[in-house]
Amino acid sequence: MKKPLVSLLLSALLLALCLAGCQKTGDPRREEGVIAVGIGQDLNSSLSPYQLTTAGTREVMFNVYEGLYKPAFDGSLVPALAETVAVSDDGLVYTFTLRGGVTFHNGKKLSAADVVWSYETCRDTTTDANVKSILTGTVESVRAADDRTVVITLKQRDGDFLAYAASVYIVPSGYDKLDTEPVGTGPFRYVSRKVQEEIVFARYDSYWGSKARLKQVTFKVYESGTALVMALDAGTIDMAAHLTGAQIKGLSDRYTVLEGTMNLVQGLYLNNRVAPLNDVRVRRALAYAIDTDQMMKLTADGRGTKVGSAMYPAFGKYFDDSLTDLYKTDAARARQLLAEAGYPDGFDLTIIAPSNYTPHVDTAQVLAEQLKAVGVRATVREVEWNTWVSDIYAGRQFEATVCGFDASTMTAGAMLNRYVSDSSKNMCGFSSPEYDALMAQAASLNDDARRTELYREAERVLAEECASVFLQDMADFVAVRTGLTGYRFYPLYVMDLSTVGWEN
Amino acid sequence: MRYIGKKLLTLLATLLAVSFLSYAAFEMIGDPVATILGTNATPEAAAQLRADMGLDRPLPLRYGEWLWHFMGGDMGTSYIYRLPVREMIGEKLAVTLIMTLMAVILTVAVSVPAGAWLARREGRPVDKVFTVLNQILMAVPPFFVAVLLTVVFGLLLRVFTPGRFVPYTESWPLFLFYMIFPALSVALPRIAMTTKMLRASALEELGRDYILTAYSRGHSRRSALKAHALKNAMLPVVTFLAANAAEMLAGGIVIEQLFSVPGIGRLLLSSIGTRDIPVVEAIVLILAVWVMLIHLIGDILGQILDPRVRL
Amino acid sequence: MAKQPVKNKNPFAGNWFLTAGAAITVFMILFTLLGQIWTPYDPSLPDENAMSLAPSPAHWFGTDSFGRDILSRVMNGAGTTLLIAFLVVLIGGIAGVIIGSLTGYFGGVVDEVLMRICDLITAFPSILLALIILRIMEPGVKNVVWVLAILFVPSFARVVRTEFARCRTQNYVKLARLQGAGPFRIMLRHILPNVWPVLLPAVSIGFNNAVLAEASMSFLGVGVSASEVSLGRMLYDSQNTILRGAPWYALTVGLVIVLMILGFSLLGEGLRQRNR
Amino acid sequence: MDKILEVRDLNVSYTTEGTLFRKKEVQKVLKDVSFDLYAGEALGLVGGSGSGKTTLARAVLGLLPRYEGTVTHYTPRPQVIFQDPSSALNPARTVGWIMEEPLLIHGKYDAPERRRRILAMLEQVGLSEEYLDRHPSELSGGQKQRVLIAAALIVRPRLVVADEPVSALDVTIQAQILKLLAEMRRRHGLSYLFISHDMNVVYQLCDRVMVMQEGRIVETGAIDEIFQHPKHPYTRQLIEAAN
Repeated sequence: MKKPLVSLLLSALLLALCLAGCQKTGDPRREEGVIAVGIGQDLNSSLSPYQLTTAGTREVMFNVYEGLYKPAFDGSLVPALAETVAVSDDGLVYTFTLRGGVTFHNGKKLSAADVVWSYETCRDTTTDANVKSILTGTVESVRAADDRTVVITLKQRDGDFLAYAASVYIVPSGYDKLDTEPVGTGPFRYVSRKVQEEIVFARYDSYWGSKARLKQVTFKVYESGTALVMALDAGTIDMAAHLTGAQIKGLSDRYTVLEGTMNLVQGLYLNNRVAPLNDVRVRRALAYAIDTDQMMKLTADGRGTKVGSAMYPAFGKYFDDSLTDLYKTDAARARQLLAEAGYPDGFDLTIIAPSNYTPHVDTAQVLAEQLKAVGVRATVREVEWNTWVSDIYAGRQFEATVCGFDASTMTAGAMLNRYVSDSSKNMCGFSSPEYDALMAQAASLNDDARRTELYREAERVLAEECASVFLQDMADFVAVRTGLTGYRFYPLYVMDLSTVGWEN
Repeated sequence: MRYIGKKLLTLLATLLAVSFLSYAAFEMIGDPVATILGTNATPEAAAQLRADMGLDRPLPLRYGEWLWHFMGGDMGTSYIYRLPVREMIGEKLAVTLIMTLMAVILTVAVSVPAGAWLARREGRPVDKVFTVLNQILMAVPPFFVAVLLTVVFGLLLRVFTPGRFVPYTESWPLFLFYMIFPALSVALPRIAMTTKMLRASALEELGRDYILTAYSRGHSRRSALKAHALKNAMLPVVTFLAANAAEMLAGGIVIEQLFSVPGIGRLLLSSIGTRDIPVVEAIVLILAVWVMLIHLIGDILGQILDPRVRL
Repeated sequence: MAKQPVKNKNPFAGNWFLTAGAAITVFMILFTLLGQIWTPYDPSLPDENAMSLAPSPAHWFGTDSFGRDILSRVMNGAGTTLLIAFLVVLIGGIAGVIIGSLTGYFGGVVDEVLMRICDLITAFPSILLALIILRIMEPGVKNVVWVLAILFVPSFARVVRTEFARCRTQNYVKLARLQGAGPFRIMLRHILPNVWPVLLPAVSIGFNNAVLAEASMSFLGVGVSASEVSLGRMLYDSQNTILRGAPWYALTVGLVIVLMILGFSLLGEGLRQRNR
Repeated sequence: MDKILEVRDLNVSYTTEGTLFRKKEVQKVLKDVSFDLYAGEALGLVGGSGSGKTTLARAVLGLLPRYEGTVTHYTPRPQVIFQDPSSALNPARTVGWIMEEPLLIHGKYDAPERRRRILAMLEQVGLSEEYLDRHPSELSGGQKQRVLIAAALIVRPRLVVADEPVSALDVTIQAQILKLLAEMRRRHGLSYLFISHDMNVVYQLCDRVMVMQEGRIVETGAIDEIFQHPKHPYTRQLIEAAN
């Protein structure tokens, strides 16, 4: 009868395929200067420089796009497409002279007209509210004095303007395929992509600065944590960033693990509009009840850096370490504050965490247990990312949520503006006249030392008023195949691969 | 013929209903604006973007427009990736279809001989052992099977490197090789079920009187089974496989994630997450057509194999 | 008088499946019930000095990355999973019986419409349905129950429909109609008692699939949320520790799930053999 | 005697649904059938298999979805006794339940009254009280038929349609059931429409008989008249086959 014959044929086919697949794949990558980088989320957004909302896309596209200035790995701003800048005494007129010999990935030479077009397109289409308010509110005009000089005039002084200049990426004027085939001036140029599979960059050989060490980088997408770990164990990928404590434990010695910070402030953000969280004593009670050290030990083997306010250490001068232990864990003090505020036997609290960020979900579970110890009946509810952004972040329908806020530009405002009472990004609904005054004063000054002092003062108000319970800047583990050197951590959420290469 | 006509008509009507319901679903679970803007969302920016994308227009209008384009073959552009939907879906659909097909072939190739073999040995110890094994195999969640397969064949025996996927555009043999394990993870619980079912229906057929007459004409139990019983025993299996092929597709999403296979299931899951309506609509419709066609083929096959079955 | 065949009082005799199935299921139910009132440790209390311990006399199933005792969590979590499976089968079953009986008994337009709705449900991606319900209702156990219940209706409906269609042609139904019984009385008092034997295996298979589905939904992140621990959720949490030096987490949870499902499926198989 | 059933120009045809392989066909099963049935009378209906006997019975009982012509009953609730008793008894229910159900449907009697009537009827058909909680699967063919008869008569029908009631039973039991049917007729003044393919059975029970061939009544007459002087060749054929 036909049946057994068919199955015989099939098993023979399977056997043949097994042999075909078994030959050991050699390791050509090292010789050709090619690496594969594992990323946990596809670049699921347009690749246009002005639509880079998801952090995962922003960190990768850092290798393709550049602005007039560029952040260096120590957080300072260095000249990029602009060779020099002259700022008028009243701080309102910035004159940039463009660097000579710079070309875009499609070979077109950089000119002032490209800069003007880029600024106008950015002003009209950017999805980043901060940048948009600067380009529409603060910037008066952007014009090309001549082919290699761009003059930007401001309506009012802004000490941080250079940092914003770094975040407006320059693209060839009139180029309309930015969404799908990006063209920039960076050390790597975009080659190709397959949705949910991989994105391929190649070294841009006529880059104006020091060329990238690698010939080609392929970012491989692994949406499942287990799949990423299996790829690491099997050696399919050479590098992977943002790994959790659990994922690096027991990693084979084929990789070395570098530890940096995620450059964000993870916190239990409280909705100050909602009772009982509108009472500062209740918020302080929560801060006293929470033991960040125990939480960090449980979720990341104790790694990560504690913070006391809405600023993370990599910001350098703005970070005030003295606030870190303002609320030393003290359950008795927490109970007493709760009693004072009229909640002797605690209250119900729902902590919401975005389900696609496991570290935030883990933290929320640990915090819930710690709060139960002082009588606050906390439960954790997970919410899908899209729902978190629209209902919680924008909709503000929450009591407490665990998430992390990062800075898209190297400006103190990027972290502190959201607590100004009338700011459209004020998720927590925190409002303190003293805080608003300090922030307004700092923004208007040009003297950097005085501004830094005002920002630190503002952070102290946030800590003392306990706008939210600020926890940590989480540890960021990067596994790099041994022999691959040069990876450097930035204070921003970026993955600079231009300095990475194989040891010879 | 009228019967087929009627069936096709209901199929079309249900397809339309499915496409409209999934389109309307997005009224409830939100639109892509939140994903696009992310934490930079401000109420004004959100309203502006919604207007630019035409999402503020009434639902029936948008659905009608989408359907009209879709009929014309234009699947529209992804709200999130800004790529033409047809381009994104093409290869992924092929990958998932091939994986499901391999799973079906594996199921038939293994369970038909196994079922028949067990039917012949009914009651013997080996039959008891396999029946228990079958029950256990049916009880194991598919993604658990996937992880175990990867650990055993991938990490321990190093037969394949986990996390690697070779597109068929690159090399067919390697592609098929890497697809064996995901297909096996999808197929394993089905193999157990189909074997059990085939064994049961084969036994039933063996009990029928036309087999007794076959014995009297000198057939041994083995040849009787081969000549007559198996063909009739195949009927329930065919309809079972038809229903299962559709289910295998849905089960595949989890497997695709674990084996990082860029299939249609993964894209559907992530597109729903980012509320990428055009992509979801196209996939939902294609999957619905697939499910319906399979049921239709199952019905027709059922009728050909056994005219007594009146549907 | 003619001889009366004595009813086989002990249904278990010789029916190996039924005994094994019943034994495992009863054990699992006791294991779960105990878990709701007493567990060796507090299932949700993290302990930083006992993180990711291997199974030991102190912790039979070991501890998870938060130092929580896995055995306690499994005993407690099994309750949620069983509750979900029970509610899903109950709601899905009742709706399935109603739809099945209507379509099976009346046929014609009613049959056509309701069966098309069932096709609709099977064709509709379950993930989309999950998200819709996640948005409308309070998420967590309730949400998972509603999604799965709706998804399970077609399977029950189809089984009941074929049975009702078969019974409708029997003479005792014609007799009842002649005696003046209305259609609903016939469905409820005459046909339904004959459908139970077919429904029981379907119910046990339903339990089996509900436990599997709950695990897959948690796996895709639309299932039970963090505070309401369930077996599916634990398997989801355990997945990245499988290769990271803590395989016992996934294996123990996997074992309990397999045992629970095995119990139901053996019971189902035993019941089906008993009616033949 | 007053008329209790009138059938005029009854025509029934089956159309088989066209499928993938066969085109639609129309088959005429009953052609211009007319007859009357009077109170207390046992009218036999004889014919070979496929002659349309059962279709006529179903038409009389109103179980046919479509037919032309008229069927007029002058008495309430005619009852039926089917050929295959096992499919006519609800396998999931006990004999007691099966007997009580018709009484419940009419809802005229309270519990003790119902029980009394059930026991009385059981006794009449020769079954004892212990059969009440037995399931049909525990009864023999003859016992099942007795329960069916009891269930049919408990609602005091005037007309009973018996469709080959004994042909599924072995010979010894057949005689007992026929004796029981005759006794029930005498005791309750029943009228029968008795359908069979066996002339002997009809002879034992019926006063008048109709002979049916291919859906048409070819001859009608008193039982003795038909037996002594069969006019229609088909009738002669049936009589010779019987003895």
